[in-house]
Amino acid sequence: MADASPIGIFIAGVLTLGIFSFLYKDNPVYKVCEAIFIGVSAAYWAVEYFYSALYKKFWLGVIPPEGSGADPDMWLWGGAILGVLMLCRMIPKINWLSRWPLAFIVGATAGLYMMTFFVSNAMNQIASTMQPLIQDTFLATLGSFTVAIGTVTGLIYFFFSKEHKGIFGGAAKVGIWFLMVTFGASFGYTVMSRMSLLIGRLDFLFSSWATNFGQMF
Amino acid sequence: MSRLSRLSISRKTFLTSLLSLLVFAAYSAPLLAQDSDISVTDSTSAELEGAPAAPTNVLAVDHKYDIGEAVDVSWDLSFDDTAGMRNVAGYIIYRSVAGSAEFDSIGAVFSLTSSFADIGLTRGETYQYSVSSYTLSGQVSEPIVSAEVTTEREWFDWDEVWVFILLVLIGGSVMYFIYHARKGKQMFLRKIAGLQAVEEAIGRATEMGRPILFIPGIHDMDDVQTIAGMTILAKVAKQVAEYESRIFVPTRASLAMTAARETVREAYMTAGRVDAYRADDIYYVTDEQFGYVAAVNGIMTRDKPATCFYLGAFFAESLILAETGNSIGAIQIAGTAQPAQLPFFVAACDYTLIGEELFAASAYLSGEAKQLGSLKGQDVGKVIAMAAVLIGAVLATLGSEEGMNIETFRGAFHGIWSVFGGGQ
Amino acid sequence: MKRTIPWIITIVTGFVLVIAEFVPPWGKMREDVLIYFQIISVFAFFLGGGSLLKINLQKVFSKRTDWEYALVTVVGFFVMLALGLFKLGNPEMATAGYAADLNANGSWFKNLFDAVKAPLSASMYSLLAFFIASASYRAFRAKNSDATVLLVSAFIILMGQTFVGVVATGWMPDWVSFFKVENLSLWLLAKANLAGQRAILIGIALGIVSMSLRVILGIERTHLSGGDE
Amino acid sequence: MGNTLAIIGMALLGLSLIYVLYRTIIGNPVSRRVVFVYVAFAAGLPLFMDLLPPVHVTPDVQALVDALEELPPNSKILAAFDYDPPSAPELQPMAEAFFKMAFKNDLDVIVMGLWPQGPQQADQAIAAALLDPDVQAMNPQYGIDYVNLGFQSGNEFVIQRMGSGFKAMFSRDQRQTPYDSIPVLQNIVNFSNIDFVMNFSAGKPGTVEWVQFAVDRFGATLGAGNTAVQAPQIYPYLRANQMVGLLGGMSGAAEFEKALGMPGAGSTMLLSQISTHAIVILFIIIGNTAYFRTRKRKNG
Repeated sequence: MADASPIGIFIAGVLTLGIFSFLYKDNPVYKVCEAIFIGVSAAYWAVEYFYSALYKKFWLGVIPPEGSGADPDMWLWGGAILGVLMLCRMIPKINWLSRWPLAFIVGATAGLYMMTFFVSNAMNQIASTMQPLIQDTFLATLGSFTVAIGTVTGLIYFFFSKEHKGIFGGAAKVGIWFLMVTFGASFGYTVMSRMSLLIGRLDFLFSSWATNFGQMF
Repeated sequence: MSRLSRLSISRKTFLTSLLSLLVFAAYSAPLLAQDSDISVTDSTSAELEGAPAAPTNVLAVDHKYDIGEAVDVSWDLSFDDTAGMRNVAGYIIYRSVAGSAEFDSIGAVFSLTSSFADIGLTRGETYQYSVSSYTLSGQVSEPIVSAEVTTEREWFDWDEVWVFILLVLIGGSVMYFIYHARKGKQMFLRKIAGLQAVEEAIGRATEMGRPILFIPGIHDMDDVQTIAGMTILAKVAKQVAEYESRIFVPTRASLAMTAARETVREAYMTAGRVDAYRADDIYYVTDEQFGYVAAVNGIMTRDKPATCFYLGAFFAESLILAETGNSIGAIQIAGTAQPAQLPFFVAACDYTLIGEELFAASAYLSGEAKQLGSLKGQDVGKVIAMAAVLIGAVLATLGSEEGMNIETFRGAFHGIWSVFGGGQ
Repeated sequence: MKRTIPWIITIVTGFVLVIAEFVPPWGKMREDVLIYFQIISVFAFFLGGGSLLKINLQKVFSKRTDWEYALVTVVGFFVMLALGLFKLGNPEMATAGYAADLNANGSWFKNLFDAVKAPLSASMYSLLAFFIASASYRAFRAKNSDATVLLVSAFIILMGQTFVGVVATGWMPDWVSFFKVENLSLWLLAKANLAGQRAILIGIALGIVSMSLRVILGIERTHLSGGDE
Repeated sequence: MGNTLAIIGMALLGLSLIYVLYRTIIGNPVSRRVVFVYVAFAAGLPLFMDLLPPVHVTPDVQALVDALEELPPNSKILAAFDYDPPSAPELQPMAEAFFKMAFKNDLDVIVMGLWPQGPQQADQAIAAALLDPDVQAMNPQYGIDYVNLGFQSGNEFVIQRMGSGFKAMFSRDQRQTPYDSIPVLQNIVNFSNIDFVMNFSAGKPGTVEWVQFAVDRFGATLGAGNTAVQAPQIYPYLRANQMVGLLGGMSGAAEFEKALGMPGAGSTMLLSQISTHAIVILFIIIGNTAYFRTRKRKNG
């Protein structure tokens, strides 16, 4: 936004204040901002996807521009066919056909995610936990024990088919505490990030917008 | 080859060859331009004055477990790289196709590097490689030629065999318990407060005569969390239909809208109230994350839902939604597998499903034996994971002093294997 | 028939993609599927965008409450759509035609993005700062042991990031330096937080394996089981 | 002048919190709106001051700086910009410092983005870095010292396909120049030709995906700058040695600037952040003090 026009900066500032007005209560200014936001952003993404997916990926994929040397990728037609089936929803007689692409996507997501998360989340995380427990210093040893115990008790908390009673219940309690430490840490870290967003906005209002405002009037 | 050792090689490389790339660029530009002129005989006859010792033992092997498009070239470092003149700046790799004497240069690497991966080859083709060392002043050793190598396609990635075995083990136990549960076996399930509250929350909205808001996360159907949200939506919508209440589902993605409409209509049909289903209550807003949030905030303050469900993938908007929901006095039930957002839901909502609980929720709510069985299968997975963590840590403690990485993970599993099976 | 085919599609795609992880020649399928997904979602936008327009236009024509705002949405939508699709005012149009970069500097699409969409997005996002404070005041209370642990951990991390916290524990001698707030918060993040994260991540992976299997096996098929309309 | 007024304002703000505490204890807590006003002042007032807060460089930041400074001239860095304007306050200062460092050390930077707006953020950061006199002395040229390949949709699968060849995903740069005719991209086929991957990330796809694909599958060396909220999720990967270093949030940016010896926006805004931080901490304390007082009263 560094080189935005004065009018652009002016509008940006007004819209910023409009959104902030929601903090007081819902009001017509916020409603206008919301309405503009929905309309403009929905179209923004429609255009972005149209050019990046339909034009760049699909169209240039099946009909490569001359001289690019690429072979037409006939597989891409499959996606287009599924896409057209999706549109069958609009025709009542054959709208059940739209379940095919939906079924495809659900199956594909299930299959892909299962593997990606299994490898990255489960295997790699377990593997990284396999550290020697005894380390050079007392603190490092304490740390590796903490990680091992926390991981195991945390998993115990998630057990569904065993009642949290006795030793098992105690371990589950320790587990939930570890989860709470994690949440606390995430919260503590998040505060910083969120505050910086506001600071960025205020900085814009006080410097760019105010200066611009002074120059405009 | 482990990632760690690769890393340490490149470190050393950086330290020892600070200027090599620059010089190489200046040198190799004309070299690369000549391209096919460089043949084995040319360079051998060149006998440049002060040319460095050539690398030795050049090996070219088909890259394992791929579709036959890569060859791994390796060699022993030139004598002048590690000792001797110590003037080697790097190595140049050449390739020839199927016995032709024409060697083309295909790439170069820093000094102290002894491998190169040639990618983008043709399957079933036979190649031959040669490697030369070169110095900072631009002198090139004679190239050492490898044996011929033919690229092959393989049908199973043996590097992933442990992933496969574990997947079969865990997936198998999930399926086993699904099957087992079918036979009408009773099983214990611990209580999850958030799920027990679902019916009460819907009832409350009905009593108050206010709608229910359901947000299936802000991702599209290509996120498994959204699918989890939809499976829960099915159960919620069925109860909403039975209570003759009303449910709003604004979505951030068009596909998610379509899926939600299918889901809700089916739920109304199961409840025998398909006439009460309103497609327009399930609608697409915008793909823009915060545009969507602005709209949902508006819906909340204007329609004042008595109950809000946030089940799916959530990011920064989690707290905006939860605090706005709180300001209108709604009962809020949330669930996500985004660890960073869980603290906000835990703090600001009445009930929160943590990570794995989100995926178990629809099974819980369905109460079907088959679905509940799968949860028991998950627990078996947890036992395996815990055992791996503990045994792995013990083995690591007894074994090496170095930290373990993915490669030694497989080693550790070999260890477990030998404990139980006695084999290698 | 109407129920069986979608089910078969789910089973086949699901299993093929799981197996593709282990079969190198099938590896490309995993990438192709994602392009498929993108293409399908563009088509699906006709449904989503259509629903958006339908609902808002209905509001406008029936003059329901807040119909004025619905009109604003519709106008905003068409303006941005036209600017983007036809790449109006795009300086690269002259040379590159429709291959021009959509977000080229100076194009009207980019200008509207900068003046409207970007600031709205950033402002909405920054509301979070306010809500964090109100949630801290209202909700972060040590009601029970779990909440207390959460609070203490959050507090240590928060203090560890400020120099007040660093000064407050700066007097500690070296042998208890572990308890200096900056060290303690790093330890919490690197160890205890790590353990919790790992438990959550492993749990999620197992949950996904189980749910994916339920979906692929057709035990969980609410999304596609619709009746025989 | 502004400085004095702002400091007085901050002091008054702090004192008035005693009243909030009193209201909360007597069981009549202040409304959300009052809390909001406090946040606005706490964030806004310090922007009128020109003090710099003290910064302590943590090991994770130092490790990243060391790894970057160790790179010899003309090393190739792949810089992935995976964020959008809302995260710019935190990540932009990092990106600017990064480009300044890269240009001063004569490193070659290849910019790309998995987020549509990422490459634009990179352009802004480059423009800001080019204002630096030391950078101007090096006179970095587009196409020779750096290039912006632009955005490519497909999330983590872009990284996966880049493993077999960058060109497959980026046949042209953002200025529509063909890949092969860009000097800085000569001899760059895939990750094996890249010396360092630097990722600026505000979510998904982001650092996690770069670890999972570029590091785990293709053996890249990775460093990252993350928003503070993302950082805790990245720690497991950092501790598992899947990356060399990490910058977390605005304090990470300020530390990065300090370790590189080039103070910038990150250091300036840190003061605002510290005061809003303090407000949040104080509200937690007030809320809990009141909670314990009322509970004691009920019990006793």
